[in-house]
Amino acid sequence: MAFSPNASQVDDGLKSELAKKGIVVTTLNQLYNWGRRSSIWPMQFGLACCAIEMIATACARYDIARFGAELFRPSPRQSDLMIVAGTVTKKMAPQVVRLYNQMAEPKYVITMGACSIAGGPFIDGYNVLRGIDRYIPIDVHLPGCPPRPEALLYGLMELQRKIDGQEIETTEWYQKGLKREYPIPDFGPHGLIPKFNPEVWNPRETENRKERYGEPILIGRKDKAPNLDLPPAPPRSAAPAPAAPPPEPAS
Amino acid sequence: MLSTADLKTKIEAAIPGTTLKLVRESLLLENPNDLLKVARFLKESDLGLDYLSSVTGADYLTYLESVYHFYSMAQKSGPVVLRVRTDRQNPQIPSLTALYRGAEFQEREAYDMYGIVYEGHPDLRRVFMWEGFEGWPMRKDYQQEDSETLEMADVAWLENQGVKVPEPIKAKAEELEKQGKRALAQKPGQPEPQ
Amino acid sequence: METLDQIFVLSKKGILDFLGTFLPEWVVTLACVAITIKAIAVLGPVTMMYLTLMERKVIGRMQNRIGPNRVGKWGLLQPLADGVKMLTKEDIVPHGADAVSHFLAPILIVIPSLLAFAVIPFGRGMTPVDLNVGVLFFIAVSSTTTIAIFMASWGSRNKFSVLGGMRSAAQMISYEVPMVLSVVPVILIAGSLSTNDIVLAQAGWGGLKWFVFTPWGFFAFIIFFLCGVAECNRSPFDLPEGESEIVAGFHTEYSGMKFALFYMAEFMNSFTVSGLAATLFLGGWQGPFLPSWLWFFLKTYALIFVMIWFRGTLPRIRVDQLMGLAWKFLMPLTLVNILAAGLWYFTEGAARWLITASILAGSFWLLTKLNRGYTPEKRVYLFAE
Amino acid sequence: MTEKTFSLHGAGDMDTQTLEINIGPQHPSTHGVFRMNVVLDGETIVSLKPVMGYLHRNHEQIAENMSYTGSMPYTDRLDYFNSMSNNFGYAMAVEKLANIEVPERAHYIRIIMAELTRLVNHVSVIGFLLNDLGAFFTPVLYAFREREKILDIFEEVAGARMMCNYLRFGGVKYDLSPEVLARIAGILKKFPKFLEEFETLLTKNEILCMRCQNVGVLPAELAVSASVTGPMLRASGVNYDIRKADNYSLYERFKFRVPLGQKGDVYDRYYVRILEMRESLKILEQAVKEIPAGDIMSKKMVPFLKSPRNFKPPVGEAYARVEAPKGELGYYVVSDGTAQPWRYHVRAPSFINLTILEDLCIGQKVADAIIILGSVDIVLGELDR
Amino acid sequence: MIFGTGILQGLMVTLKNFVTSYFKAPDEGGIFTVEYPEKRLPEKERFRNFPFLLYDKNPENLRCVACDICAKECPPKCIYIVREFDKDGKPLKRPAVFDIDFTVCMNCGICEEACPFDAIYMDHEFEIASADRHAKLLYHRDDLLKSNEYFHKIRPTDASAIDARRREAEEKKKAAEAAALAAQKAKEAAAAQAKPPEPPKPAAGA
Repeated sequence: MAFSPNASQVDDGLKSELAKKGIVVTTLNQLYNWGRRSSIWPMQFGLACCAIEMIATACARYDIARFGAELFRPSPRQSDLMIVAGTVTKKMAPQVVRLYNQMAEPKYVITMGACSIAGGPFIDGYNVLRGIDRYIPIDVHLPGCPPRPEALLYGLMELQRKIDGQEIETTEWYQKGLKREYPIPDFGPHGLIPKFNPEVWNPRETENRKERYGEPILIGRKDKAPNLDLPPAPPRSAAPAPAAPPPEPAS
Repeated sequence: MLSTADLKTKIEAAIPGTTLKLVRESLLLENPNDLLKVARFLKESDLGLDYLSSVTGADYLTYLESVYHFYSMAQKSGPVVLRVRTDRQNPQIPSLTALYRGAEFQEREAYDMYGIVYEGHPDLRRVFMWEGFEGWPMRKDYQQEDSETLEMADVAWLENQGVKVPEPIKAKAEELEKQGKRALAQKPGQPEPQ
Repeated sequence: METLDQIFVLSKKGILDFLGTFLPEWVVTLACVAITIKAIAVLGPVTMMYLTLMERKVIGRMQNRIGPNRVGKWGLLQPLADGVKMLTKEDIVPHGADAVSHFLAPILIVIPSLLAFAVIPFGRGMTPVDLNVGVLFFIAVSSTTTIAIFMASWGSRNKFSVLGGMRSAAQMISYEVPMVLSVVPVILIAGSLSTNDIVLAQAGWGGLKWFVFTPWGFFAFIIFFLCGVAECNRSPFDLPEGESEIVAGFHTEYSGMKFALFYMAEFMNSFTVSGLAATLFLGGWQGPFLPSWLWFFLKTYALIFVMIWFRGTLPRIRVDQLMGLAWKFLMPLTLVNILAAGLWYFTEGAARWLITASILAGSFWLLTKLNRGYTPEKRVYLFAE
Repeated sequence: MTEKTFSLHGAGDMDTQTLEINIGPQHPSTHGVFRMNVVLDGETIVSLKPVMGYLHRNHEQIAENMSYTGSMPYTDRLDYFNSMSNNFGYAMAVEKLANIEVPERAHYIRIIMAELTRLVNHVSVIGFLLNDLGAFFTPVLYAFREREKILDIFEEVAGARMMCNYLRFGGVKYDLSPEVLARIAGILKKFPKFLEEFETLLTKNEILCMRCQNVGVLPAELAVSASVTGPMLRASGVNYDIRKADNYSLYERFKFRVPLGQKGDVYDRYYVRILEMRESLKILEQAVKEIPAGDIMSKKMVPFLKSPRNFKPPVGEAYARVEAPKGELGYYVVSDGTAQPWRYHVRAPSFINLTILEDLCIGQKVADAIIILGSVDIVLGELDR
Repeated sequence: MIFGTGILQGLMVTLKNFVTSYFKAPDEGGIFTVEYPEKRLPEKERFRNFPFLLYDKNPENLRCVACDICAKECPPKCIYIVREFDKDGKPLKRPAVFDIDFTVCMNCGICEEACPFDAIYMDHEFEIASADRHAKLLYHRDDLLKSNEYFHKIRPTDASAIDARRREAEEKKKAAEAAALAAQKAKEAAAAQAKPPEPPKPAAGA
C-alpha cells in the first residue's frame, strides 16, 4: 500500500509542478491540502446498518481518530465530510440533500455501502432511492454491505488521496459566485420529483436494470391467491416438492 | 388452551349472532362489524387474551384481510388467530385501538400498506410513506414508477429550479406526456409465467 | 535554580534593558506592556490548540484507543491541521440570522477569556497585571462570556441554538453565586483580593501549605472547581451545547473560524479556571524543588486533566437538576463554609480543625439527606424462574 | 384604573408560547433516522409525535418477491445489531410452515448464537443510552470493545461481522469447530469481569441515577395493553419471556431466570438489561458445555442448500416468534405453494414498543425524551422495515 | 452512602483504563486498536465480501459454464450473465459477459452456495473504493477472475476440500469413461449388446 501518513515525500509530479508554478503557490497548495486531509471531521449522521460499522470505525478496534477524523460533529455546519451510511429512502433523500446544502465548503461525501451508492439489495423497493448520487455529487463510493470498518478507513484514505490532488486555484468552491447547492427534491404522488437531477446524474444505457435483470416485482403477477379456506392437502409426503437436479454440466 | 374448534363454539355461544369459520388454525370472522365484540370477549373472558401480538393486512387479490394474533400474558397461552375479510374497493374494519393500545401503530401500518381503513382509529395516517403518496404499495397490483425515466412533472420542476434538462430526456418525457402514460417499472397487467 | 525560576522574568528584563540602551524610556514602557500582551496572546491560542490535542489523546487512552497519531509525530501537528482547515472553511451566515450578533458573538467570547489571563500568577513575579482586585476582576470578566453565548444563540435563528443559549444563561446565573461565595473564605483568610497576595499567603511548610489542605479550603476548592467546570460549559455541565439533546447547542449554526473561536474560548476558559483554582487553593506557583512556573503549569494541567477525565466518564446532568444542585446543595454549603472559615480564623490548634471539619461534614451530610431526590434509590429486582 | 394581576404562568400579560421543534431525522441521538415532532413549553414536553418511515426499505415487499432462502440475508438487515436472532425467527416460521425438524446440535448452535447476539445488543444499547445521557462515548467504546470480540466469533463462524446470514431452514450453514467453542468459552470467562467494570462505571453513578430513576415510568397495565415486549415489558414487572412462555427451540433445557423490574422507569430498563446479560451468560455456559455432536442440517433440507429456488412449502400460514433482544420478533408467512411467499410480515418489536413513547414523554424534559427513546431500544431497520 | 462515591468509582474505572493503556495487553485493558493500514487483523477464512470467479491454471480455463443459476438465485439480482456463442451460433460453456454489480451486491454468499460448478466464491478483498461507480464498481468478467492458487491462499481449508472433491469426481468420471470405453470396446468386440452405459453424472451435483 502506497499510503503515507505524512505525505512528505517529494515525488516527480510535485517536482514538475514546482518547476511550473514556483515554490510559493505549491507550498500553499500543499499546506492547504495537508490541513484539509488531516482534519476531516465527519458528520454524525447514520442512516442504517452501515452507520453501526461507522461507529465501530470510530471505536477502539479501528480508531478513526488516528487520522484526526474522530470528531463526529452533529451539526452539518461544522463537518467536512458526510458519510452517507445506509439506505437512502425516498422519504429521507430530501433531508440528505438539505444537509449537504447546509454543509460548509469544502465538503466531501462518501457513500458507504451498497444501499447509498445504488440502492443496494433494496434497489427494487418502491421507497428506496437508487443511489444518492442522483442528487448530490459523490467523492468516494465505498461498496460492501456493510463495508468492514477497515474498508471505511480505506475509503477515508482514498478521499485523502483525492484531496492531495487538488489545487487552490482550480477547486471549485474558490471560484467566484459558485456555491454548490443542489435543488431539494419534493415528494410526489408516486415518488420523488424529480427522479434525478440531470446536472449530477444521468441514466446509463448499459446499466438499465429493468432490461438486464428484469422487472422489480416478480410476483405482482401471481394471478392466483392461495386459498387457505381449503383444508391442507393430505400429507402425501411430509417433504415439500423434491429438488430439481441442477442443470447438467455435460451438454 | 382450547382447540380452535372449541374456541369457535365458545365464542359463538357467548356472543349470539356472530359466525366464525375455521380457516386452518385460525378463526375467520364472517361479519367484520362483530370484531370489537369478539375482541372484547377474548380480552375480558376467562381466556384472558390480554396481549395483541400482531396485526397485519394481506391482499388476496379478490379481498383484503386483516389478521390478528392474540396471546395471553397472564396465562402464557396462545395464539388465537383471528382474521377478518373486507372487499378491496371500500375496505373497512373496526379498529381495536380502544381495546388494545398496541394496535395503534400496526393498524396505521396496515392502512399505509393496504389501504384498509380502521374505523374508530384515533389517528389513522400513513405511517411509513409520506402524506400525499398515492396508492397502496403492498397490494399486489401496485405499480412502481420507473426511476430512470423522467416525466413531464419532473422536467417542469427542474426547469422551474433553473436546472437544464438534456434534450433527449426532455423529448422522452414529452412523448410520455403526449401518450398520457406514466413511466412504470412494470408492464401492466400481464401475469408472468412462474 | 534561581535563574531557572525567574527565566521568563529575566529574559523580559534583558530585552527591555537591551531596548533601553537606544530607545527613549516611554517606548521601553510601551514595549514592556507589548511583550506581556504578546506573551498572553500567544500563550492563549497555543494552549487552546494543544489542549484539544491533549483532550483527544487522553480520552482516547481512557477508551483504550490511541487518538490522533498520524499528523506529525504523535499527532503533534493535528491542532495545526485543524487550524488550517478551519481557517479555509466557508463561513456561513444562515438566512434570516441576525448578522451583527452572529458576527460579533465569537469575537466577544474570546476577549474575556483572554482578559482573564491578565491576573493569573504564572510564577514568582510573573503576574501579568498584579491588580489589587484580581479575583474580582477574573470573576467579573469570565462571567461575561454568557452574553456572547446568548448573542450567538439568538443571532443564529435556530431553535436548538436558542434552547442552548437559554440554558447557558440560566446555568451562568446559578453557578456564579456559589463560585463567588466559595472564593470568599480564601479572601477572608488571605486578606487580599490580589491573586499574587493569595499565593503568597499560602507560603510555608516547604511550599505545601496550600489552602486545600484545610477543611474549609477543601470544600471551597471542590465547589469552586465544580462551578468553574460549569462556567466553561464542560461535561458534565455541558448543557448549552449538549450534543445528544440539542445538536450542538448555541454554536449549531457556526462554521469555520467562528466555530473555532468558540472552541478556543472554551479551552482558554478551562485553562484560566484551572489556573485560578490552582492559584486560590493549590498554592499557585508555590512548591518545593521545581521552578515556580513549572509548579503552576503542573497544577493547572492536573486540573485540566481532571476536567477531561470528567468528560471521558460522566453523563450530563439535566437542566433542572443542574439548577437544583447549584441552589440547593452548593449554595448552602458555601455559606456554611464561610462560617467555617471565620471560625478557623478565630480559633487555634487542633480545635480549629475539629470544629470546622465537623461543621462542614455535618452540613454536607444534612444537605445530602435534604436533597433526597439527588441520591440514588435502592432498587430490588425479582427473578422469575 | 384597572388592576393588573401578575403571574408567571399563562394568564395575564406574561403569556408564554410553546416552541415546536423537530428532533430528527438527522439528530445525534435518535438512533438513526427517527423523527419526533416535539412541542415544548420551556423545556417541558407538551406533545410528542413520532414520525417514521425514513428507513422504510420495503423489506416485506421484497421478501414477497424472493425465494424463501433469499429473504434470509434480508432479515439480517432488519435489526442490524442482531442478525442471528432475526435469522432465528424467520427460520422458525418457515420450519413451522414446511414442517421441518431441526437436529439437536443445530438447536444448540442457534441458541448459542442468539444469546451471544443478546449480549452484543444489550451491551451496545446501554452504551448508546449513556451516549444519549451525554457521556462522551466512553461507555459505547467499552461496549463496542466487547462487541468486537463477539463479532470476531460471528465472523469466524458465519463469515460476516454483522450480516451473518447463518441460519438455514432445518439447521445452520456451518458447523461450530471445537476451537470456536473454546473461544466462546474464553469470552464467557472474561465477560462477567467486563460487566462488573461496566457496572462500576455506571450503575451507582449518581448522575445516571438522577437522570434515569423515576423518568419515563411505564405502568404494567399500559405495557401489556400496548403490546410492549422484551426487556421494556419486564422492567415494568410483567413476567413474560417468550423463551419461557413458548419454550421454543430447546430453551426448556436451560436453567435461567427472568429478571423483573418494579418501577418500569429508564433505570429499570437499563438494569434489567444488565441482569439479562448475566442470565444469557448462564445459558451460554450450559450450551457450550452440553452441546451434543451430530448433524447441523435436517436431511430433508440438505438438497435445498444448493437450490433455494426449488424450496416450495405447502400452502398454509405460520406465525413464529422469538424473544429477540428488543422484544418479541414475530414472522408471519403465508405460502401459496410457490417458491415465493404470498405474504410475509414482520412483527417488529421496536416498532410496537414505540406506541407508548408519547405517553412516557409528556411532562418530562427534552433531555428525558432522548433517554426514554434510548431506553426503548429501537433500531430503525426493524422499525421501518 | 455518601453523595459522590458512585461518581468516584466510575472515575476510577476510566483512570484505570487510562493507565493500563500504556502497558497492558489489548485484552486486559490495554490499547485495543489495530493500526489498520500497517497492521491488520488476522483474516478469518470464512469472511466473505464480494464474489470472484475461479479459474484453474490459466484464465481461459474458468470454471463458470454460464448456467445462470447464481444470477437467478442472487437475492438482489446483481449478477448478469450472457453465454458465449461460437461463430456458428452454437452456445459455449462459458460466459461472454459476467457482470457483478458491486453497488448492489449484499455479500450474502448465496451465489457461492448455489453454484454447482464451484466456480464462484466470496473474496476477502475489501479495499475497493472509487469515485466512479459506473466504470469502476461494475465488475466485468476479467476483473472477477482469480486463480485457484489465490483461493487456496485465502481459504485453505475450503479450497483443499473442494479440490479433493473435484479430483475425486474427476477420477470417478474418468473411471466411468474408461468403463464406458471398455464397454464400448467389449460391445464392439462382442457386437452383441444394444445399449451403452449411462453418461456419467455431473461431479458437482453431489
